[in-house]
Amino acid sequence: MMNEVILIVAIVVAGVSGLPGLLTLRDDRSGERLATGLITLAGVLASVAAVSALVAESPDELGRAWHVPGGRFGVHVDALSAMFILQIAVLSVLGAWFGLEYWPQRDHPQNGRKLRVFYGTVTAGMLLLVVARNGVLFLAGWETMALSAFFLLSTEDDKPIVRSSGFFYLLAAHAGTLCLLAMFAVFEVATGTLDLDAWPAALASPLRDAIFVLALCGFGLKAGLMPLHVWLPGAHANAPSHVSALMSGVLIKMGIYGLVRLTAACDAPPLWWGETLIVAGAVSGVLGVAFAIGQHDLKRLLAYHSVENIGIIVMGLGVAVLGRSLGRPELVALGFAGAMLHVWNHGLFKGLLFLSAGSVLHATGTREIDRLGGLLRRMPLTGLAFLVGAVAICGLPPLNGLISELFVYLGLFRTATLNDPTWLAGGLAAPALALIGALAVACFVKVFGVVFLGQPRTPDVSLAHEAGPLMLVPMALLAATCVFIGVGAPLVAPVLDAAVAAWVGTAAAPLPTLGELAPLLPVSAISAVLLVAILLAGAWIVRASRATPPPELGTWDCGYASPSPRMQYTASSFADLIVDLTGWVLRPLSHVPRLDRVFPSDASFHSHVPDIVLDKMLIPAFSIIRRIMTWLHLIQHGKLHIYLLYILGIVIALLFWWRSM
Amino acid sequence: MPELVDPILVAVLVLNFRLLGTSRLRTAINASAMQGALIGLLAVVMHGALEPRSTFIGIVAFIAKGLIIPILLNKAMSEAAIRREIEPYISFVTSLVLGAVATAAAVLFADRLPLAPEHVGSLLVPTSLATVLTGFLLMVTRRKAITQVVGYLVLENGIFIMGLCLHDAMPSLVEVGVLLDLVVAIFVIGIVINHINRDFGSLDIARLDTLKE
Amino acid sequence: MLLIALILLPLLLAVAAFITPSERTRPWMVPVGAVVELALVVLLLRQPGDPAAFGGWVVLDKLGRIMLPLVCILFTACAFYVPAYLRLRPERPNRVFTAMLLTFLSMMVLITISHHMGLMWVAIEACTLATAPLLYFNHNRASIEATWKYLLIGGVGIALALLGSFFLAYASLASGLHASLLIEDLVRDAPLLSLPWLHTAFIMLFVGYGTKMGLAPMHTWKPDAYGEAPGVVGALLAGGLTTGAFMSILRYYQVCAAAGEGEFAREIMVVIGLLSMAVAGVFMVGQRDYKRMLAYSSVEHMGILMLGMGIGGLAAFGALLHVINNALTKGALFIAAANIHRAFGSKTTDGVSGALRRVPISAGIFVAGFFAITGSPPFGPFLSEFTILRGAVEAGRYGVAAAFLALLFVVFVGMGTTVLAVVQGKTPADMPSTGFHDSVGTVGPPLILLAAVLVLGLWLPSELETALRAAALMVETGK
Amino acid sequence: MNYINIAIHLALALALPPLALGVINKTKAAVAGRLGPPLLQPYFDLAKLLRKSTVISQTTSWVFLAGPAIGLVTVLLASLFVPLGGHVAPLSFEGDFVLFAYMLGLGRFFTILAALDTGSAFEGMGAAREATFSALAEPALFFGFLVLARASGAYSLTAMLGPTVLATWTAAGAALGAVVVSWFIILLAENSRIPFDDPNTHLELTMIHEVMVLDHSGPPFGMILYGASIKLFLFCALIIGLIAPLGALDPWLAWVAFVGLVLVVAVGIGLVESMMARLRMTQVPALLIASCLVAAFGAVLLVR
Repeated sequence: MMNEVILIVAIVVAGVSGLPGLLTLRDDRSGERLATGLITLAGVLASVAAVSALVAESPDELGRAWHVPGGRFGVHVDALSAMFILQIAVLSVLGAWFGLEYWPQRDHPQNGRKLRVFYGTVTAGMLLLVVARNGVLFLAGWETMALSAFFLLSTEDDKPIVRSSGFFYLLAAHAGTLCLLAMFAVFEVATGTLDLDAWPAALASPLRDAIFVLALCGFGLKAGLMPLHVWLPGAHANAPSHVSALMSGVLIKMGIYGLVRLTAACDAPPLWWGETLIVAGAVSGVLGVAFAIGQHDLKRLLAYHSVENIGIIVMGLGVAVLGRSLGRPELVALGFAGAMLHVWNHGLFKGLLFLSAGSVLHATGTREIDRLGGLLRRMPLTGLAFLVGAVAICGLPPLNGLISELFVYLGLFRTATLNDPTWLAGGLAAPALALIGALAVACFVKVFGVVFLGQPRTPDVSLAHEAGPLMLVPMALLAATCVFIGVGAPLVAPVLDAAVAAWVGTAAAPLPTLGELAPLLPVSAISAVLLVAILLAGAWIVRASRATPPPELGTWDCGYASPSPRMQYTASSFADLIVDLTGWVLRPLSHVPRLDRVFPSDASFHSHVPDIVLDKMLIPAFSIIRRIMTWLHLIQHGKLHIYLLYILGIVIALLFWWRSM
Repeated sequence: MPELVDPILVAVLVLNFRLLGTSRLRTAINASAMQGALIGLLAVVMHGALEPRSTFIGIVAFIAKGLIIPILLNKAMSEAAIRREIEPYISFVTSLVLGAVATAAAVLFADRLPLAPEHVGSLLVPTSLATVLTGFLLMVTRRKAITQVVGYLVLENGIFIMGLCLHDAMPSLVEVGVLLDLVVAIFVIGIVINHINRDFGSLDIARLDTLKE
Repeated sequence: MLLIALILLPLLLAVAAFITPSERTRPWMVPVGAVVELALVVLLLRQPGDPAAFGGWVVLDKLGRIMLPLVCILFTACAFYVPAYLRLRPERPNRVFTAMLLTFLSMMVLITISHHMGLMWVAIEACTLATAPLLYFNHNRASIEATWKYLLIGGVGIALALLGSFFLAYASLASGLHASLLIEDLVRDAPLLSLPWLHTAFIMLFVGYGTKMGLAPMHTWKPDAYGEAPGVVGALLAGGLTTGAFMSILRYYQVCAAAGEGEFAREIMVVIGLLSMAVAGVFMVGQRDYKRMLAYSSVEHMGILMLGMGIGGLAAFGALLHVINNALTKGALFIAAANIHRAFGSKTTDGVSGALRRVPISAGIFVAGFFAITGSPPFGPFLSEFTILRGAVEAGRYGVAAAFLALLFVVFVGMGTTVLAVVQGKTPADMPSTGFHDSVGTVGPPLILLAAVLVLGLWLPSELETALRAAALMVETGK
Repeated sequence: MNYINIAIHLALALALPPLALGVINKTKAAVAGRLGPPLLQPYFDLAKLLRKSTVISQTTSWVFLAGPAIGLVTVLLASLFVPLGGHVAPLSFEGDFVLFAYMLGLGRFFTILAALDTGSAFEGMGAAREATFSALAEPALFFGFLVLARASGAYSLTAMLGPTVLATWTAAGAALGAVVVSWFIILLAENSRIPFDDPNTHLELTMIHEVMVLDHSGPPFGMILYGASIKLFLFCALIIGLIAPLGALDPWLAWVAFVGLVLVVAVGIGLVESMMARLRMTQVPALLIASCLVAAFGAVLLVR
């Protein structure tokens, strides 16, 4: 009971954290400091509640009557909610501290206070969402989060691109909410109540497939599964960076939380549930990373990677659901542990990447990676943070990405060795995951190489300066956590076991612990050895570079007459091979200059990869519908006597309809 | 004197066609006034002179529909200084034919409805429906604002005829309320008409379609 | 006794307002009248049972116990906005405006408590006539045309309703009963009514009062009327008059249900409800005038009320709850829209941008109202629309539920485009400032209305819930 | 007993690889009718490079030197997972094939970064090609692991390439054959052998690996060459594990047979290189995708 009370206090504190700021003057710093302090307090309280729930799970929930049709104020912190609460707390606190320097009140008098108000409400919405045990409370938390995220997104609403991407986000969020409304309505028909404890009964009723499909659409829209990801790139690219970190790290995980809570209650889900999740995950993963490679905007690229990582998480979840329908506990343990750990990992390294991208944007003022270059010399610490994030997101050893992908790999390989028909889904998904990993390496090598290495391509970089301590400390903390999870995997295993147990529920057979299933000790040993080796290599580099005389020559360029930094490989040239290979799905657009005059005049080349679902399918469809509707406006033509004819017409129509009855 | 009911109703039907045929505003207004007066008379005749309530209603209706409203309309017309209904949306002949079709439809529809014993033979319900449809026709096909108001009046007359059958359902207070509303409505419409005339320069409905999507 | 006072008091005040010479003190009579009226209503509500007057013509029954306070609360909120608004419009004489407002209040009250169908008809007709001068307050070509259309279409609608009432009365006459238009008599001998008359009567009444409600396809007057009227008049119409018309249709539905023909009525309601939402959706996409957009939003929500009532059971309770939520939210939205119109001098999205920067509180209310009216938690309309959806799914009408959600999304797209274009962005230089700023008078009332909607979204008082369920039961089963 | 095996494993992994390179060059020379460089030439090159001084470009940062260092470290660690000559690998646990692949991935990550750090168009070209082609090779590798896992029912390299391989040859030889073909193509691609990339050409339009290391010199360049040779050796070991199940022989005999087989495979690679010319750059993805499909076909074969 105590956990719930602490958490409710945390929700309230987070919710009001931005309000005192409203009363202060436009450029007074006390408002933002107070807001960050309150958010930190809320984060600490929430973490305390989560950790104590993980340690000693209290079965009873805090239930109060809530006088709303179908509503009940039921709040319960169990291991599953605790996993998500910790992540929300960590990222919102670090994001708030980052925001102190990244979005100071004096530089943004117009929207600084608005940002902090809604930063608090989005955190409160998420915290409420993950512990709500009643449909109406869940929807209240869900929509508070969705609307506050919209206002956060459109902070700089004087830019048209921000307004349009904000509006796409709002439409997707609203469509998602409508799907959830339908799901809860069908849920209530199946179980007679709107309390989420009645999930098992709902998932045993004949309506369970309808509930699953509606939930998949509603939660998929928020999580950003491939065909439903349309709002994600625009939203994350145009939001302030610490908001993008919060959204990409945590907000889209609320969709995953929904799917997790849905599948938690089902003892023997139909086979096609698990397979749909695996296939959806694989498609989202591969297409997500393929689209990411084609991007030239730093934050859009990271946003597409969120789609890819959500794909991996959903693949893990699919394996777990498949395990439950086939009655294979090791699949359940591996798949779900992989999914939950990747939820945490992605929150950490995606948050780190977005914060470092924010510091680059803060320093250079542009997100266009083809205009940057050679930033490592001017911003060494941000560069290092981005590198750690990049290595982690590609799932390369010694960092945390590898551990969760290892679980998913083992899960997929174990499904592949079954001899009933499901092996194909698992079998094809494993090489797809390998393709995702390799393409991620290609993509992040491109980004790090083009942005941080080589020579500066445009003067934008010359005024770049290293970020201040308030921005570097959150990044350092995130990087340290990534390394800690990478090397200390066995320490994390018990928490994952608790989560798996909570997910399966007490009724199921005792599950094998992760230690037996996955090689945690050898992996962490190797990661430690690798880490030591890298540190030694670092020491050797420092000694070697100090020993050799300072270089005074540039790179040998075959004696070219007048080399310029713009001759370096840019993002589009680096990704050209892969974009051509996947051209049939990416449909890249490139503006190639036509050289038709004798003497060469200056020409410009521009290429970009439009989002296939949004730019090729939704926008044309919407414009056609819009044209039909504006044509239909003719029936309001302003002629009074025709209006009267409408009234006469409807009376006669109803009379005839009555006669036909 | 119930036997007088049917001739009056026939007269009302004839007036309907008179309204549909005429192109001059003054004739239209007078015809609708006459129709109103006839209906007032009908109220008195229907339940016998000795019935106090219905005669009172009849007299009030006679005064309201026969005198007050035509005066208001004529005043509005004179201010607008127009005499003749310009070419309506459909020619007068077609509107007469449509009027006939409407009356036939009204009669057909009326005899499908079971009537109370005292009204079985009478023309009350068909005439009421026919007059309502004629009112609709006038409002839909004419282009002049005042003709549309006349159409509205004819519509009200039709409904009033229907009201007469329900002698005791409508207490006299409510009946007077209905008539009062009608008079005030025409009064307000009169004011609106001369404002239209002042702002739009003419009462042609075709000008009145600036508000559209 | 109280009932008679309720009706006559505002009329007296209207006459007093018409007589008082000073342009400055007259507007204050409207809030005074409203507060006194509210006090009387509170006293009346405390009386148990169904207080009656005029020999049973005027009775406060279960349905009245919901509609009467709602109308008075909405009118009081709008009344406190009127003085501030009229101070902004010194060039317009407000003698007729204030008088007609008070008459409007009196007639609205009469509608909610009249039990004689003829009397209710007279009240609605009087309301229509009282609204005409309110619509014509701006005295320009557009408002005269809007008034003309409002009067004529409304007139034809009301005439049809009168014909319908006569048909209903004749239904009892045709089966040899004593014809009467009192709701108690109609309900008592409903099973014996002759069916053809009853059906024809219901169709005519539904179309007649549907015209006053603004259901499609009889909605054509609404965008012109609400688009040209001052915001506060739009609020009163969208929240008050449409609610009154809805109540009258409920009366006749009650008679149909008592006569066992509820299924027939519900079928019409569902069809017309969905048609109204569809028409509203079509017209909101690509709509550039935000006042006309609010008018179409009103058409949509009337459709939702009809849909809820048509589905019945839980959805009927949802519909009645939605009447309250819709009226209050529409009040806030219309007044906020009026403030934005005052601040920018233009009603279309080309003439207005960045309202959040110029009139932050009004624009804030406008956005919050938009999220409320499109059914986002934590606001009231979410609960009622969710209840209607639950009712639809429970009744097994999955097709209707799916259409309901799809149309809600289309409306959200249309409305979102307009509202966000008005509210977001930077105000370009070519939009001159009209010197209007948020003041307590212009912003207080909508804030109170929005706060009420937020409270209704978070906590539904138990006695309100029981009153709503009782009213829904009364309408559904005729008892 | 296994301490000795581990010692031999490490000794072989560290000493043998340059010899394999020497054998390949000698085979190519012999087929071309030339005398060719001595067998131990790679050892001499490494010794020479360790003594030379390093020249670093002005544009580079610490990443330039990190590339070779991490490249070598990762390949050495990766060698711990591969079972040589049917013996148990020093480190074998469930899922070590994932670690093996991702360890090589980390090495490739930093090598490409080092190439991009020089800031010249040539290294950029090489880096882009390396990233693309390795991305296409990865799925083929994992299809191979899938086939082995399904055949052996185990999830560690030692168990996969262990005793069950003989049984699988008899049961579903075609599947394993497909994997061998696919892995041999992957070997040629990953180690920049002829059909994909010419190790001793210097024409930047055609190079992949050579152009990435264009700017390196001194000991770092030595590390790169040594790392590349070990990587080649590891891939040969994988293929040997597939084609010749040495688990059944007596341990000492197995070690000798293994060394012989490595040289045989080296000769094989030399023959392939002399017979084929380098493919056009646009053809390379097609070949890699073909190898991936062959491995996938192997997996489907197993199901039937």
